[in-house]
Amino acid sequence: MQIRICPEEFDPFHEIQAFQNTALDKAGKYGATSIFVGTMRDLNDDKDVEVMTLEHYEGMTEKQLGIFVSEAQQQWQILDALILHRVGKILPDQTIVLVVVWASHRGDAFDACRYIIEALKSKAPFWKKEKLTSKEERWVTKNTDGYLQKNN
Amino acid sequence: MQIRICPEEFDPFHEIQAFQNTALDKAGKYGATSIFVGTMRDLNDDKDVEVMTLEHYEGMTEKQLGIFVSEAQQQWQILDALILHRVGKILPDQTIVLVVVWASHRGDAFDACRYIIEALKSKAPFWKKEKLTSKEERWVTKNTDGYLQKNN
Amino acid sequence: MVQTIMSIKVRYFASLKETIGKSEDEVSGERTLSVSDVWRLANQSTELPENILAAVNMDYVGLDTNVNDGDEVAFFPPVTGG
Amino acid sequence: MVQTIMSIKVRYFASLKETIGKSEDEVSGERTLSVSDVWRLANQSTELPENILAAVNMDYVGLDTNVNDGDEVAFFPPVTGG
Repeated sequence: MQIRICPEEFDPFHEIQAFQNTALDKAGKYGATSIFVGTMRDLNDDKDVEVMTLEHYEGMTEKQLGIFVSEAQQQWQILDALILHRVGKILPDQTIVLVVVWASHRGDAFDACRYIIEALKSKAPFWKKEKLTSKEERWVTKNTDGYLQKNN
Repeated sequence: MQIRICPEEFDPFHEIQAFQNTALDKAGKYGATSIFVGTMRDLNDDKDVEVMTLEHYEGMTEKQLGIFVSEAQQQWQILDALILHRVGKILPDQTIVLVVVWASHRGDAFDACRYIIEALKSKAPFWKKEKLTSKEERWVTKNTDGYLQKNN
Repeated sequence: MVQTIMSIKVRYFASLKETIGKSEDEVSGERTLSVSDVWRLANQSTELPENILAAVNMDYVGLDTNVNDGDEVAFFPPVTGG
Repeated sequence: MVQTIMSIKVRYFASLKETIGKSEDEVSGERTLSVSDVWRLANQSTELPENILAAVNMDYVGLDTNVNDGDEVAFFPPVTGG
């Protein structure tokens, strides 16, 4: 299991490959990998965003992410998990978050991955401040509910 | 949108990167990518598997996968999709299937990706024949239900 | 009354192909044929095994669906991809 | 009766940090303190804004949770990561 806070840009696919090739000692054992990549959009609440700054509560972030993985392990049969999250200045099209769950079967992989990203969105201590192309700055005040996307 | 049947081994992460860098003209627009990778395990129904052969109904496969993506597009707001599926001889730890869905928001990406893999598992005309390490050959007769994994 | 002669291509896959020992058939008929009729014309006394799925022109159909001249009818076991 | 003097580290994040113009405080008290008490000791007449979340030693807690000597108490707005 790996949880990492990244102050620099990272390539999610390179990271998955690197983890599979080194840390993940389960070749032939996992049949299902569910991956979520969150990417910075150049638009939020109908405003053009130029750059975003991600603040976090160092220590609590890692602790909470570890708790989410433990909770997922208690609910689903999973083999391993990888979570990377950017902090600092982020530009549109850069990766913000990567969640990967390896399991024998797809139901467990999907549900655990979804659980972890929903927990992260609602409980991991990260905060986004956007700088719009109009130069206005604003704190993002609320995450959307991933389960009720269509009703928002 | 790309749907491809692959007679040769492929690297799912290389394929995603290649697609994002060329065919996917939506940088800055997608905030959520949901990815499923199905990998061959060296064990199935408690037997050690040496090699698997995947047969398919050429033409119907592509047609059905296209239908699944259309159905997903009707139900969720998705920006693009990529589906790759191996056929022929497959060894443990090789990728069998890759499903990727790009969307603005994670609810749509997750649900559409899940929808497509479930539809693929239950309706795309692929058939697996396993050769066990005991040299016995057997057709896989039934896919597990991804939604009821824990009850199987 | 003019009767049209229909020509139907039949295909078999996976374990079904091995069981019946062939991958293709060509059947023809002078009257309206259902998918079940196509099976019977192609396989005489061999009953259509249980759980076998059918497609016409690469879309899933029920066994009582009628076929048209030039159609491709396929029979195969439950799918196991992914 | 011997009274212990407790020392509590207080931290603020994101928009709350900007609003109150500080990122850290140190408060001390001689009696049992709840998280709300810690806020009041550190911020006097400034009311704890609505929707603010609290953590003690990096775990979420309710505002009526008691703190112990050496604890780190944090206040912050709803999170927006991912």
